[in-house]
Amino acid sequence: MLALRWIFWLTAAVLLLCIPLTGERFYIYLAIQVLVLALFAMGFNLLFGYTGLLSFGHAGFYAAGAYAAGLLLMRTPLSLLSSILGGALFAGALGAVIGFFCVRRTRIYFAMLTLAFGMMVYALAFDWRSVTGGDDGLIGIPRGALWLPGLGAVKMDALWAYYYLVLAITAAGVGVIHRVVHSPFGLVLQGIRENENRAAFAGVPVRRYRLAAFALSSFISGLAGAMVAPLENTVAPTVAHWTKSAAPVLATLLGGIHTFSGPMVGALLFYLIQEFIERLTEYWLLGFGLVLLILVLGFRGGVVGYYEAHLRPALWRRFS
Amino acid sequence: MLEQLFYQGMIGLSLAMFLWLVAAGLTLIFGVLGVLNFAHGSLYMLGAYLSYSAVRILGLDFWVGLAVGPLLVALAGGLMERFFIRRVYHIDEAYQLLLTFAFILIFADLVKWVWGPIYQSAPVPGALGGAIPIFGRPFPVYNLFVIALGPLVGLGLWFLLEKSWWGRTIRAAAADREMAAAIGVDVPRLFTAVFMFGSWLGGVGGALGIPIRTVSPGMAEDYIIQAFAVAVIGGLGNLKGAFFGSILIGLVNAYGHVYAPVFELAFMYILMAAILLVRPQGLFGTS
Amino acid sequence: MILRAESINTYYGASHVLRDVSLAVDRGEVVCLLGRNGVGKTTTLRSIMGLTPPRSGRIFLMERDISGLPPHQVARSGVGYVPDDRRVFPDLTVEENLELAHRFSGRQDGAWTLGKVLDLLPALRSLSPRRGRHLSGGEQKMLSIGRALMTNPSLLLLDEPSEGLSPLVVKGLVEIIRTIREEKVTILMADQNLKFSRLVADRAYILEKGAVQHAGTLDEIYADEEIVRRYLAI
Amino acid sequence: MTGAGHPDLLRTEGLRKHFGEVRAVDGVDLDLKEGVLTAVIGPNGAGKTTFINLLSGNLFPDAGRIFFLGEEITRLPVHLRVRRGLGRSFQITNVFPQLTVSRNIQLPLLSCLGTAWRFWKAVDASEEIHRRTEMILAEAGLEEKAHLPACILSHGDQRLLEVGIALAAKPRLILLDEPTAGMNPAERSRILKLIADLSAARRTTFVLIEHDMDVVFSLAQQIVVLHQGRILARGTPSVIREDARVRDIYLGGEIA
Repeated sequence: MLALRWIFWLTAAVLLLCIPLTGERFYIYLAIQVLVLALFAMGFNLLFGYTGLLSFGHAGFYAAGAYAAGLLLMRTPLSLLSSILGGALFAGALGAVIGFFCVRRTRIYFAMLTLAFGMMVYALAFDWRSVTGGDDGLIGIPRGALWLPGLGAVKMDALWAYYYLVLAITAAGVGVIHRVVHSPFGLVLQGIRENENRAAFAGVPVRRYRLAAFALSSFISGLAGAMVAPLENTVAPTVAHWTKSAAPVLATLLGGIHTFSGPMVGALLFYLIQEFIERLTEYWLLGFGLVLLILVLGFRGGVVGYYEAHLRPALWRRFS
Repeated sequence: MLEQLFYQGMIGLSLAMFLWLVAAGLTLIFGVLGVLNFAHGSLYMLGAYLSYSAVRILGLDFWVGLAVGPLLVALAGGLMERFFIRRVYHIDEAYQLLLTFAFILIFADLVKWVWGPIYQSAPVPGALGGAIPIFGRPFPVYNLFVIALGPLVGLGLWFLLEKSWWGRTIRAAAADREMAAAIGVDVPRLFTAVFMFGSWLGGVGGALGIPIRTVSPGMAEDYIIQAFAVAVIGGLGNLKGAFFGSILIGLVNAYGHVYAPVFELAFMYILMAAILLVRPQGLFGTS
Repeated sequence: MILRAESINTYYGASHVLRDVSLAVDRGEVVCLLGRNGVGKTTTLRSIMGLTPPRSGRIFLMERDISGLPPHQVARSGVGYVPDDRRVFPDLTVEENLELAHRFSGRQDGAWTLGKVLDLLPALRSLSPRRGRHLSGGEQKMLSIGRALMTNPSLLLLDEPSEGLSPLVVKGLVEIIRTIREEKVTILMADQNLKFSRLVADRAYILEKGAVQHAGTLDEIYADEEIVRRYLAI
Repeated sequence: MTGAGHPDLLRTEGLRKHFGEVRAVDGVDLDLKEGVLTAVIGPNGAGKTTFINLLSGNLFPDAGRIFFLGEEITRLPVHLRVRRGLGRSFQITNVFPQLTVSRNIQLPLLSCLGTAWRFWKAVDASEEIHRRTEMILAEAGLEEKAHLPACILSHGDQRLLEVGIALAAKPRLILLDEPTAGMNPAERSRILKLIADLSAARRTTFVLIEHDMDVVFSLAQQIVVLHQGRILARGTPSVIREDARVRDIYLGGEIA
């Protein structure tokens, strides 16, 4: 059984490393999109799947990371990697401040509160022209070069080069989340999700843990956003709009909220479905709506959840 | 200066009354069924498009369109409740929110598919055309009509809920579903009816807007957030709160537009967050 | 036989609350479920009402199988329900609480009308414009009983009628239950107050750990020291 | 009923909690010694559950004070009471349903060892946690089920697990709210044995709320009878059994 898991991860790693070999800009670009959404959804799911809090304002942190990274690249001499990290740290700090307020509420009130704060970020991005460029957004963000010890400045102009950077950062981000959710801290978060009252009776200061999860989740979401600024060379306020917050929600539900790899698998499916539907019709939102309906009504565990509950036991029986 | 203030106030009030019509249905449905319907803005949009079609495409009279569109919206709402939302009453609220969110996506594309992505509008009905001067500036008669209609709808709702047996049944079932069932109320059917009625209200809001507000596929996304802000500020499930919350948000938007354009958008969300933090029961709710 | 329950088993989640409970109530009787807290009395009544449907077993009302019916249909078939925690509609006035029940029962041609209920429960008469949430506990209890009567039930389920009432009010309650009985309403009640039950009920089932342990007349039970100590006293 | 442990394990002074006109708890003065297993009984509406909620911190009193190990805890939040050694179980089963049985136990262990904030180590890395989890699972008789998610356990096993969770927080005192509710006889005797063994080994002091008199009289060293929010009687089981007032309230004395 363990072997099966390793085969999966190894195959995924090899495939991911090989994508630039296709030489197709389209595939590389799509792969970057998938990776960014995967990381965004992983960050989101730290809060939703692991802590039990549905945020409808995570686009705010994604955008905060993107704007901050963009501004650092445009206005400071910081290198590419430092700017991306800086963007993520800014989003994390913002998350700590906003989270301080949001974790005072739970359930639907939490969802509404995150929605309000997320839209505040949007409003600020839209209206604070002198810093954010208003509705045009930041334009002309340089991608810069990557400083590597021993190698010096590595040019990132080629899309494939930037792809490997995104892949490395995403892998690192996912690695961090993996360690965190399997740590005592992660166990406590799951306990809070399962039964808040019981967790308090296990000696857990519930609110403080929720805040920590919120900040970390914002940091990861910001990291995902920060990678987009140098990719697109521009950031517009729409990345902060609440409808953007729906993307990680959909990806997570598609893949499975109570599984570790669910959001990543979901991010891949998200773009595959979108590509597939777009070839048939321009109305891909309709397709997503129907998929979401089916997921909520019948498959709340998502694809990975379904695999773990039904397919894996079947495979296990077959091969043992 | 004072004239400007008053004129913007009137603009704000007419904004507010549209908001109130959306928020009223949202609030009623949440108050009785306990479901926060993310797709309520889409029902508002659907009301606008259906009435627009009745007027522009079928060539019906504006008032006939106003009657027909919302009725079809009510039907759509009824189907939504009967076949989908009913199945998630017993599960986590997060999934209720997500289920209704699915309908935003579906309605958004359906509308684009049927009516196309471009902006639409319909002519102001003859009797309400033109403008009358207010402090020397022309103010559309239709907006005055809307300003007058909002409180009337509020009064009607109050009467329906407080004074009719249907309203009493709703209040009883909202407070205690089990005991309502135990005296013979068919609660599932009642809930479908309430959902339809709430949807109808949203549809009326949309239909009323077609002469003066652009009808576009993006309107659902904007309206639902404003309606959420209104509902939260008034206290989720509180109709009286939603009425005054609408006025507050309408005025904030109208004055913000003129006096503090930098914060115009943000102010509504700041208000919403502040209420959720300080008075989650809303301005008019009792804890 | 107005009510017959045949080995019903009811669960709350994984918790097995009723174990093969069977009981029968004849027309015109007052039957009591006795037992300490938490033995399954309330769950038995809720199971009959369809509020917590049993996972197995059958329930017959006047020889008609009502197991699996939704509660509003059970109510319309002639079962009135007075919960232990009263649960009057807080937002409605006393009169509205009563009228509402009358409208939905589908049995408006029965003997109970607003006037008659207010005659039986005179304390409610002067309170009739007051909202349910502003009544005292005892007043709410009376209203809850009145509300159930307004559905013109053939069978009245009364959960813990004497709980939390002052001795004086309990004495009044004895009279009320006797009057209801004279109006040919059959009553199945749950109570843990043996002395009160003895004044109003003919027979009793004693429950313990979710199962019927003993059945008999109240006088017989009252006289049996061993049973009283084992199931009712401490 | 002589207790050798802390003489002032838990003490309440004039504890009061009203809900509107309902006087759920109406001036309770109680002191409990370490090592004495106490049962709190009383007819419906006597205020037992409110009383336990006040002790555990789920509710705060309107008036009165609570002391635990000599320290005032009247308004202390739940998790800090737990850290000081005051645990509880619930009337309705209350576990972490999707987590495995051993994770259910590990969570309070980590939390009370103060290592739960470690976010860079695997849960399984600590030998001590592992050892203590095994020990508690063995006590609760759940070793075989350690790797199953809690939600698929039988009702009785879930209740045992709940006691296990409470034990993992190393409590000096555990409040048990109807530990045997909804159990079949075999499950009942297992949980009673667990409570009796732990109590005898002086690992922890139990206070239980229970309706089942078999349970009360087979376990309790002291019985407190609540009635209408007040303590009506208090004493050894044999004293309580003979108390005429207690017998009266259970059978409905006021109406005779």
